[in-house]
Amino acid sequence: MARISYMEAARQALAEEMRRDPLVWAVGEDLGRGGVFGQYRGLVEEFGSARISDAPISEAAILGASVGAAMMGTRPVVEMRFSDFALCAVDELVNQAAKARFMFGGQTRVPMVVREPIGMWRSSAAQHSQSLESWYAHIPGLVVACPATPADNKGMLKSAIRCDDPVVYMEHKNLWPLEDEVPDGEHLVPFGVARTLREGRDVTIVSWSAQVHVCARAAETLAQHRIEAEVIDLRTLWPWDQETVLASVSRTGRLLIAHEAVQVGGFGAEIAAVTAEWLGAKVRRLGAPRAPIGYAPTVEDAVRVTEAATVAAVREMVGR
Amino acid sequence: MARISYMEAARQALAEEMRRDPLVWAVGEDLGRGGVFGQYRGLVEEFGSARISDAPISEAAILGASVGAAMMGTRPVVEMRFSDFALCAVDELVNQAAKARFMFGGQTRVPMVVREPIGMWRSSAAQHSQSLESWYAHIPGLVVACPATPADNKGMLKSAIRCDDPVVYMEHKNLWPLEDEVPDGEHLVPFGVARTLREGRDVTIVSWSAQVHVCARAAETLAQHRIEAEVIDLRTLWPWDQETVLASVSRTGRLLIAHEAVQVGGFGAEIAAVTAEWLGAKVRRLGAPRAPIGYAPTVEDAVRVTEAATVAAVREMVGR
Amino acid sequence: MSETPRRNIDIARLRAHHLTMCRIRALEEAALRGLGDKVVLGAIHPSIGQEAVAAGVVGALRRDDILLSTHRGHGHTLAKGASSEAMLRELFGRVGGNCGGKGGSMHIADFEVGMLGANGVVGANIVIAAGAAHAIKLKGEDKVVCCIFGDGAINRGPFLEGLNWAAVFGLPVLFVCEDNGFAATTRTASMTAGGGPAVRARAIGLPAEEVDGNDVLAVEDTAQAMIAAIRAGGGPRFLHAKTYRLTGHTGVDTAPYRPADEVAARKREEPILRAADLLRGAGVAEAEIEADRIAAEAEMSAAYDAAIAAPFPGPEAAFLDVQDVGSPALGAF
Amino acid sequence: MSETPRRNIDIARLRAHHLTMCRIRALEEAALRGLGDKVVLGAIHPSIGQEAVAAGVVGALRRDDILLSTHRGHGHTLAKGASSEAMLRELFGRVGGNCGGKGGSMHIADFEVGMLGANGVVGANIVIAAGAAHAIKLKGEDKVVCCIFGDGAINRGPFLEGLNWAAVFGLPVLFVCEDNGFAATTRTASMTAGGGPAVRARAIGLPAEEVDGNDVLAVEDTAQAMIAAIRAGGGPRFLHAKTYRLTGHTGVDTAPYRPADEVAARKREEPILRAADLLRGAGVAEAEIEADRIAAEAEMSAAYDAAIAAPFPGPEAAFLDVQDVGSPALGAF
Ligand SMILES: Cc1ncc(C[n+]2csc(CCOP(=O)(O)OP(=O)(O)O)c2C)c(N)n1
Ligand SMILES: Cc1ncc(C[n+]2csc(CCOP(=O)(O)OP(=O)(O)O)c2C)c(N)n1
Ligand SMILES: [Mg+2]
Ligand SMILES: [Mg+2]
Repeated sequence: MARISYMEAARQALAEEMRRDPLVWAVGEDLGRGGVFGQYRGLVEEFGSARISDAPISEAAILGASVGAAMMGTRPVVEMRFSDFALCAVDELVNQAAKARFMFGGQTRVPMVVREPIGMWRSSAAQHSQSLESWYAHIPGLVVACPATPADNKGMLKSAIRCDDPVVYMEHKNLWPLEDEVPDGEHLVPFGVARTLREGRDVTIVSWSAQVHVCARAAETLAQHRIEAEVIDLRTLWPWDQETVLASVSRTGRLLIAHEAVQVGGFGAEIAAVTAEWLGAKVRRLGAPRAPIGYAPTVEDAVRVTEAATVAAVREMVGR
Repeated sequence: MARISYMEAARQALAEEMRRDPLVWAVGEDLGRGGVFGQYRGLVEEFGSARISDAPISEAAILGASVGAAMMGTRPVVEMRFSDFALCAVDELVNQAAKARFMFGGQTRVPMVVREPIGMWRSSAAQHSQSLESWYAHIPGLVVACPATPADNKGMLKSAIRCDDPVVYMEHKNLWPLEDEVPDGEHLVPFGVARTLREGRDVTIVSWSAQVHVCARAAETLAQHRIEAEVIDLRTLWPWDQETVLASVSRTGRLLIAHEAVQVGGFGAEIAAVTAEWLGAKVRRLGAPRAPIGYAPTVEDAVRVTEAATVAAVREMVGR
Repeated sequence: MSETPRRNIDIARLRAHHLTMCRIRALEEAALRGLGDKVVLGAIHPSIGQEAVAAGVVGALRRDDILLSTHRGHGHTLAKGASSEAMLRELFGRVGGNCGGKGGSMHIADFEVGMLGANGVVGANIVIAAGAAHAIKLKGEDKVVCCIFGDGAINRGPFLEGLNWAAVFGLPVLFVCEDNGFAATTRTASMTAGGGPAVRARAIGLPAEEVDGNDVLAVEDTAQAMIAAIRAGGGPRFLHAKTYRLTGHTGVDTAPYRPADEVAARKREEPILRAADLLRGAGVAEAEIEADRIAAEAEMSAAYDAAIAAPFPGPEAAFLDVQDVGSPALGAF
Repeated sequence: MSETPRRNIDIARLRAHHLTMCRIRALEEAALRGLGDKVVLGAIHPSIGQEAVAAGVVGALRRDDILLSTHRGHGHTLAKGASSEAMLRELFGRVGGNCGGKGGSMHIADFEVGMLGANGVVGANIVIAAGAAHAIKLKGEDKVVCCIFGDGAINRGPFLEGLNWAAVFGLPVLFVCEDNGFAATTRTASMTAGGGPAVRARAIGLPAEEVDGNDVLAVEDTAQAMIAAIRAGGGPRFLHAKTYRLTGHTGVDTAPYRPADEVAARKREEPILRAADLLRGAGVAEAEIEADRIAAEAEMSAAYDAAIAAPFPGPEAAFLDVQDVGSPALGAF
């Protein structure tokens, strides 16, 4: 076990996979100087500029060229910088990458990882803060991963690179500096297997990405109110671990889903709906109001799903 | 009352609004020859090519230029041809049109209508058949309209053109020839008010767009099984008429939501979640499997939400 | 244009092109028949009148070279070596179609022969082609990628982004603008500013040439020289081939937006007639020329009958080849 | 570049530009101070060294003309007439900021003075600007739209689509490529193929010129002539202004990716020094030149103090100005 940051975990994952497989390469703006957040630091020195490739500011080409390169047998890791800029390449991701295998009747595959950092990050305002993971969960052909910890950012990025499906890989910008233990040696985290970070009998709290940490803190607080919350980190939204969630809710009888994304049409709705369909359990969601994210901290904070809101929602559900 | 087609209703709506307001104009590929489906037929003759404007195959410019033109006080009606091609202009719609008013602190508005025909339409396959309405319902700043009838396509398009918010206006391609009565004179349908097309006490069925007609037929069939279904056409997904839906489900105790879009992450999840949260009622969704839409009729039909499936789902819920 | 100065003609080569063009023509006539017979289900975009671009450009490619096409891609696909029966099966949505009936005309593809797909989104393949070439360069192979697109596509962002990408990375790709004068019902010239496709390409740093796209030998010659330069490591090239779409935009478009005499005049310059004239001029017997047409029609007629007898895929095909992880075939929906 | 031949200088005009440039410089230095003081909250992109583009181009616009800018838009915005205090309030996220504190640096805008916004998405404003000009043409007004973007933006699809749009519809818009040599940490030349911005623009049919972007009078002269042609109905024009970014990409970027001597050399050519030299050469007293700098700094220092004293918006601002129908302010979420 080594204690490393969420960013360093991803850097190591990519380096290990690039050493293992010469067909893995990364492409995006500024990668040669370490990438916009430093998550590619040192890699061009080891792998050269053909495999850690700079790119023009051409999101459609970055993503679209990677589709072609993936169909031709390489395994591109595509850096979109902010998930917001990936909106400049939606045709390439949704009409092309996600559908090529199907519409060509299985003649090809598109093994690519599209890194789209999400989330609010120090007053970045409406065009640099979005969390649109539910969009991609709605698109057949795509895998959607949202790691919450350094260990998962290592193990899931490695799994994503080895996956033969296009993976939308959403790191949370606020987690870059987060440090934690990461297993030594080959560490792979499978998709579709949730992580139960805390057990509890009163309520199930499901979340992913940075919001998991808010929920974990809320669970601490709830414990002081003698409410034992089970906290589940979903890790991947597609596939998502229905089994773990439904089993937990069967025990607790109550489900709260919390995510940073806008509540209306967020992926919490899918989980709530499935749970209601299968168990008829009490469900409740916490997501952002349907408003863009503002610059001023007061405005930004107004759409944040907080620990206090999480605690309050659970207490109301449990009735104490 | 005149009996006209869904397509003709929209044509009339646009013509009436263009006569009423000289700042309304339409832009898109091939409009000068009536548009790809004929929905602009005859309009260039009346309004000239500056107001019924052709466009290059430049989806980003069609949408982005309309944002600029809307900010400068005109009211563009933007034709995207197939909602699938609107994926070439997502930055312009989601990062720009939807957010400009907010991020500029209310200094501007973006009154535009983005017409994005949706749905399966005679073996059009994976890139010409999508229904992505739930995406736009998730985006703050946008209004999402999905008319199901000629009368609504007239009254809602007129409301959309008069709306000061950007409206994603999704006509269903299969409905173009559908004929029905449309009220004479000024006919405006407000947003956020659902239409109950059939009353019933046993189950509430909520739907929108072409799927409404499937549900209506299913309700007929169900009546033969002595099941009285209340069928609600939501008309707009944002805002959506929670009041009507929740009131109906309070009476029936059961809710089925049916839509043509992929079920996972579809807007049905939102409605199911809200209903479960507020009423704890039995909910069930019917949407497409999470698969792209194929060309062969057998493959296409395999992902269709059918009348039979609707009937079966309701019978299972009701238990008879 | 029929006054093109006579060259020393390689008769065998021209004959082969003539046959290819006849096969494309016959395939698309069969497809149109299938539309009338309601066995072609979705939209089709015929390339009748444009066959010299397919025959000439693809004739200059090696079999292991890569081709990407457009919604109007039947000719390119057939020329690259796809089976006509598999193509008609695909258009009819049947088992044994190139895409198992799941793609149809707009997504026709045959990866076996290096044909990486038509595309339903105008211009989308330009960046994908650049990426295919990027992979070739990364792997150190000597294949060339050829991407054909229409004159309408040069107004889409990916045209700029894809050409710049190919030039910046020095990739082995030939971009071919198949200019038929129209984007659906719109005269492309009315919506395109500046000096045209080749001028735009040059401004992005690609050597570019214009060619009479109805002259199959001229197309092949020019493409051949460019492909040789590309294969030698010279980076991307751009070919602007001018032709004319003799049919409507789709199989059901009667194209009332253009005068009949324009179409009639263009019909006299169509590439199969011109190739036949050249063959005749070079002394090839009328019967031999006619034999190409007859062989092509016989092939397509047989392919039609075989395709129409093929079954539709079962509904389970709807859930196959979506994805490995979280596949709907595993009930994950 | 300092050997530019001396012209007959309009001293008053140059003096005005000098003051504008000093004000921009002082504003951005105040913003950087705010970053250090942690009162500027999000990223800022200083335009230090590029002030002549803002002063020259905007100097050629009428007050009712329209301006669109980039993420590096403080200078453009101030030159167009926005209040420095309102701008600092915006950067500090306060009430009374141009966008009520909801936009910050990357979305700074002042519609009162025709400044339709910075943009956080590179290149996005190019199509929006074309559309603003489209509206002007539809309404028959004689305003001109000016859209400034960076050299990195010319590789994005909207560059092609927006320029073609403006040319096809003959719209009153001046596109200005403010070329500072970099796109973030990347030398733009390394990722841009072909002859550069002006060559690309000409290929799309726009008359284009290059200008020394550190020479404020040259910038203004060229822009003025182009704007006159545009206002006369001549359609869009393109101006390529070459300058240099003296700071890092953002307020926190130390730009280790470029040699110190390169920066030092470029510093000697920076536009404020050059304007001051010209003024000196034209006989303006040192004290007067110095007075501009002092006035600018005094203005920004006062603005800083006022802005820092302003309150943050209340949380309810998060729900205002989202939309009319289904507004979250109505509890509709
Ligand atoms: C991005 C996009 N916009 C619009 C369309 C609709 N469309 C299909 S073909 C076509 C015309 C294309 O013209 P061109 O590129 O010249 O090819 P051609 O059809 O002439 O072969 C259009 C507008 C589309 N498929 N994709
Ligand atoms: C579409 C998009 N891609 C990437 C970015 C990240 N980004 C912000 S500024 C910048 C560099 C822009 O370079 P240029 O256009 O030359 O403007 P400059 O910063 O030099 O003024 C990049 C890549 C972005 N904001 N938008
Ligand atoms: Mg064409
Ligand atoms: Mg720059």
